[in-house]
Amino acid sequence: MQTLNAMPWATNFWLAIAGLLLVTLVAGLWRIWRGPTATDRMLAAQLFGTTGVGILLALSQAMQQVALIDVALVLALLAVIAMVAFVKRMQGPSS
Amino acid sequence: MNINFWLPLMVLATSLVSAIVIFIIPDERNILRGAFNLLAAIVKIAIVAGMIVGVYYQQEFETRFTLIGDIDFVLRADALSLLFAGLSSLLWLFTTIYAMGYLRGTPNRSRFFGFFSLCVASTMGIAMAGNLFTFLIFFEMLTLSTYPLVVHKGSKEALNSGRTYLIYTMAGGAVLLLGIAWLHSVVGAFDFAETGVLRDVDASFYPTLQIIFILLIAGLGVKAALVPLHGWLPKAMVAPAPVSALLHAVAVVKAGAFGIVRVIYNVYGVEFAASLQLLLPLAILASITIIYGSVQAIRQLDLKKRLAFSTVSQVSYIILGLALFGPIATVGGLVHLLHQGIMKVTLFFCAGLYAETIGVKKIADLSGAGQRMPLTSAAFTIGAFGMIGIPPTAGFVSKWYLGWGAMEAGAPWVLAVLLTSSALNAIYFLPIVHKLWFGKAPQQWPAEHIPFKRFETNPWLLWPAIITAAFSIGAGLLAAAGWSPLSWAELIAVREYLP
Amino acid sequence: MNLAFDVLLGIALLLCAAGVFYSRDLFRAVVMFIAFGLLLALVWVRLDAPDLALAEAAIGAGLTGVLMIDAVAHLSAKNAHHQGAQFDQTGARPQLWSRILPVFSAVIIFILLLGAIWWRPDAPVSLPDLVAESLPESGVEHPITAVLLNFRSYDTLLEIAVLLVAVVVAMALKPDTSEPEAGNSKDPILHGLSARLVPPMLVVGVYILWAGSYMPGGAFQGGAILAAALVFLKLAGFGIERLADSLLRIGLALGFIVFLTVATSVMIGGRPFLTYPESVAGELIFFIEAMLTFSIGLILFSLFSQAPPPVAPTSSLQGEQDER
Amino acid sequence: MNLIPFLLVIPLAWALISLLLPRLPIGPIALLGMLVQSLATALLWRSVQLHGAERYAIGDWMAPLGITLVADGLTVTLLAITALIAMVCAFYALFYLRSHRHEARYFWPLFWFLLASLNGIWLAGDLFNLYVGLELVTFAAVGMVILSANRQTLAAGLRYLYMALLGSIGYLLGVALLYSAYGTLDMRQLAELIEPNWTTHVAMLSISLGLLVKTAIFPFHFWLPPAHGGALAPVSALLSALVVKSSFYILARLWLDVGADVLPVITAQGFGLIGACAIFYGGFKALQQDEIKMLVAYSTVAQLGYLMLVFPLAAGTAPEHSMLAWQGGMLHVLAHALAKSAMFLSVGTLVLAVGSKKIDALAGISTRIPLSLFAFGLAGVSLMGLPPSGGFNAKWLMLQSAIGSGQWHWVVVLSLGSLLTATYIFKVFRVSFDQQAIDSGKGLVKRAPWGMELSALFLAGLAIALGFAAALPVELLSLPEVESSLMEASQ
Repeated sequence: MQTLNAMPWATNFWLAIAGLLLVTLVAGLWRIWRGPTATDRMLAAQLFGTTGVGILLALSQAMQQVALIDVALVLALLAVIAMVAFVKRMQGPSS
Repeated sequence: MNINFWLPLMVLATSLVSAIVIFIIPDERNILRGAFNLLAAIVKIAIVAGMIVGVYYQQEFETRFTLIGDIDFVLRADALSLLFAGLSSLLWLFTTIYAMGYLRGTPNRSRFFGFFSLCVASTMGIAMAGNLFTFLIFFEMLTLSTYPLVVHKGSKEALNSGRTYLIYTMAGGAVLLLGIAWLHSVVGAFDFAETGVLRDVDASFYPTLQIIFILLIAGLGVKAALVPLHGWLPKAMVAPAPVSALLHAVAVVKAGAFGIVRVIYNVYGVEFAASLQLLLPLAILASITIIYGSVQAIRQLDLKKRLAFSTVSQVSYIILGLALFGPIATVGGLVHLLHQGIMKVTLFFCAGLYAETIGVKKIADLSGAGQRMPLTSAAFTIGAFGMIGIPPTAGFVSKWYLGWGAMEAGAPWVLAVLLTSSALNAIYFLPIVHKLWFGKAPQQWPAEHIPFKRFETNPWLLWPAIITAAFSIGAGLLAAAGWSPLSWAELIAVREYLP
Repeated sequence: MNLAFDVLLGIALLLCAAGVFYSRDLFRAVVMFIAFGLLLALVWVRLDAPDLALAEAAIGAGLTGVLMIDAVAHLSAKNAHHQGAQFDQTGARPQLWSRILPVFSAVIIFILLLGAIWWRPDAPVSLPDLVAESLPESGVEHPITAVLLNFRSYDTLLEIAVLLVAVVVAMALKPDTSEPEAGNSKDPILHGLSARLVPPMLVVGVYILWAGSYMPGGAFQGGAILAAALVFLKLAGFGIERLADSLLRIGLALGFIVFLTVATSVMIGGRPFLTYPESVAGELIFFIEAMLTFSIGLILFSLFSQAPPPVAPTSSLQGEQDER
Repeated sequence: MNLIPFLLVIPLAWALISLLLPRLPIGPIALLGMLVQSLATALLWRSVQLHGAERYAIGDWMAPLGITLVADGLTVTLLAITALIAMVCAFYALFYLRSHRHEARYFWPLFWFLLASLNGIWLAGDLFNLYVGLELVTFAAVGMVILSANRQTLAAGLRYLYMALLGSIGYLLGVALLYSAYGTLDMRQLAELIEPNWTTHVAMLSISLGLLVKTAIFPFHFWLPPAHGGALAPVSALLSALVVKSSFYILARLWLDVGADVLPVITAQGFGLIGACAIFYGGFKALQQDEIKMLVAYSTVAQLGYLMLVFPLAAGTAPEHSMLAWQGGMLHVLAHALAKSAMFLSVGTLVLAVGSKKIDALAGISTRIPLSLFAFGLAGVSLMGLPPSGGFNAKWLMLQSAIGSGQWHWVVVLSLGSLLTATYIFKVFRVSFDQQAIDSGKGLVKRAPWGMELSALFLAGLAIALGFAAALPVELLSLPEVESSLMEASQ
């Protein structure tokens, strides 16, 4: 398995970045709960997607796992689909 | 694997196969069904007769194969089983003839005769079962195959009686199963054997064996209508007359009594049972049943109901005879198994005849029926005399031996029971007889169904009654003959007491 | 730092789960669930299971979210027909016990499990070591793929059967006569978006399949991405669900057919069931995986597309939501 | 050539045929497949009977790396009963599905997948493989329940699905714990390694609860009656006869092969207690039903309770009583499978003939559709545990075990349970003998296809015949010594 070389301090650094992003994610959770409109919630979910990509990339550095980049890639590509479904199904054809 | 292996199975098969065939025959094909049914009955009688001769000359008839583990399925013809099998196969023939006449023109005949045959098949199985396990199989099969007969009319009353019947008999079956399973776990698998098989059991098991005995008798006592387990019997009177005849004389009640015989003689052994102090309570219970049944019979105004309580009383004579612990009483009990069957079947045939011909069901309405139906009434009178025990009927023979046996066994109180019972029998039968012959006939019978030219009623119904009545006199008159039921019962008693 | 991150992640996950569970508004619960899926993928990452993270990301982002949004749309469309029916009122107000009981049992289960893990004996057999030992004979380099497609390929075969059964059931539930989706006009924005997004999705799907033989990835993840691409196309208004029925069935079953055929035909050489000849094991596994990817993609997509589309997208949902 | 994989390959292949070639007459083809399947099963049975148990390493990977299939006496017995009942159900379905066109198209693929998964479970020697098998069983079974796709069956099917998935989670959790503690999923290796400790207990508890949910043991039974009562007749038969037994089988295997020594006796008594509750609760509910299929379905709930009595009778008792209990339990599995499938098939015919699911609608049918009613009755005899029948032999063995080990409370349960069964069986008969209903013109019936009546009668006859031939399976079951010595030799 391929690994990235990193110093111990780098591990902590990337973990801190990931943690920070995770905090914004928890903040996004509050927006999902609070709403008030469905669109607010959906947009918060989109934020999750983007932030998730960031966290994954940071973790891939921290944990020295190349495979996580693939996960991030997949997440980035597919995150849009839920949004499309939301637009198509919930908003009606006219909007 | 010779003919002796197959014969017991064939006895069973004659009625089992005929049951299946009859189920398939359409309702309208009366003649085909009747011919087949009678043929099967005659073949069965022939086989049983053959085996009776064989057993007399010490032949062995046994069908055996393993069911599960150490448990075998055993059909065996010994003297005792042939006593019962002979009675059943003989009466099957007459009851079938009677039922064919009785049910003419009513719906669901194929169903009726199918289950009727099944019922007889079960009875045959009970008679020839070689161990308790096999006995149980047919005992439960009997419960199931009689239910459709009890509810045959399909009326609300019949369905309710059917339910009562099931509650009693299924619960009895469960208790019996419990007893058998327990016994099996104490002593393992065993076959019925003359003079019993439990004598060698370790003494520490004696209390257990006593409890098991109570379970077995309770389970069997339901069918034998021992007080207080008799409640289903009067209710089941709603069934058609041939069914009542079957229930009381041939199959159900007798199966219970026969089972008790098996348990006392071939499982525990009469001496061992006596040493466990099991017989005296049983004798007392039987006596109570005898008196109670007679007293109840007096109170009944309906003819069939009175006959039903008379059965409750009479069947316990058999049990009383066994419980007295003595060869003479044994002979009396065993022979009563047969005599009671013949006499009671006669009485039920006649009760059915009265109901069908002139629409009389209440005893009060029977006045003068002897003039309208002399042959029927004669048969009834013979049956009634037999029940009371007036010589020279078969009933006299049984009661004589029972009384003699009681004296021999040192239980004179039984004599008092017998006398009381006979008096009570007379009280509830003689008025009927008196009414029949000396009562004043009404202008109009309640419902005169069948005007017949040559006979007083439908000959299909009449002949069986007359023949069985003749049997009940014959069995009394010729009791000393070598081939009479009495001699056969003596044979059994000798083998039991003098191994 | 590691611990801090994990604790935070755990708390976020629990919050999300609670949000799904206690939300009486269905749509909110669905969005919470999408977020939950993402966090779960992160948890798998932290548990050193990138294969699972990949699968969770592909399924969670591409399929379950869409499926649930679709379901909510179904419900709201259905409820819109009944006057006064509230969108989020699926029943009476939940009883107190029905809220407390799950928490209570969760706590008990948690305690039991904690004990079970705390006092866990050391495994006398180490399967990962055995896998590593036998890896050279398996035909692939990635241990997970070796387990799934070789050591325990029988399990995988049956799992594919499970998927196939699921899609058969979905087909059985579809009414014989289903109308084409209403309002299926091709949206220019979506059309353009799909032209840019679908090709990279397909490429990534194939890449993930290919990567499976030496690193995290494989048929299931690849298939999930493929399915997501198909779902996207359907949402964008391409009528791809109207494949000929028999063709679709063959496509759905292709992976399973190939898998079963290979599994059985190796027995001709006297080998046990599912024993690949060592010389061609790698090639056979890749071939099977490729077919499986294709079929899994179709199966997952079919599970989505077999459902009839919502009757009429409602704006009542929007209005009702805005009132809060 | 070893037959074991073919027991899986044949149904899977036929599943594909029925799925991909729906235009072919897949019903008759299925019957052909069942013949092939039965032949393979019979050959395997014979081989095990002659040579003892067989183990089969899939992919030539030895456990714990690979998955091992095991064919011992119990396995081949269950394989045989599965093939037998499935064949009769398939035959029945040929006639039955004529009136269900839409369902017929998807019935056969699901039927074959179900068969494959059941065979997979009987053969599995690996805990995770069992999980996969359970999943396949669940999906195929749920699919078959909701085939007719009306509101009731959908609701019942979904509830079934959720409960089954819940059960799966419990099972999987336990398996994961066992794996992490002992490093293997192979049941035989696990049996050697397992020790009584907290992890083992939690794992076994979790597994047991999961499997109890899937087996619909009281108080987790509530999903079963609507699912089994609402499905098509051949589906109900397969579900009640075989599917619920699959999870019980795993539970029994785990206790018999793996956990017999590590589990406290109190657990076994607890299992017996819920079994007793199931017997009485299921019986009373069956008595209250006014739809005949629901009556039969609740009867399944009750009958499954008897299976749970095996645990207290077998755990912590003397070896001979333990053996009797296992034999009785397994015989009960067989007897109930035959009787209940016969019952559902005959009820299906009756419902089709009178055009109503109500018990009252059966008034006076005793002479109209006698064969089906007779089949119902014979099956009832076995369920009531009356002799001679498979059900009786099972009850007898259990009674022997209970009396022998002095556990009188289970004797009482066994006895009363049979009486309760009799009450609800005869509830149907009582109605069928109602002559007044015939006279009043009710109970007009259509003719039932002969094939349907015959199928039910055949299975019911087998349930009775098992009363005479019980020695055959019981002897196969009681060959553990032969099995283990052969297994050692093959290593």
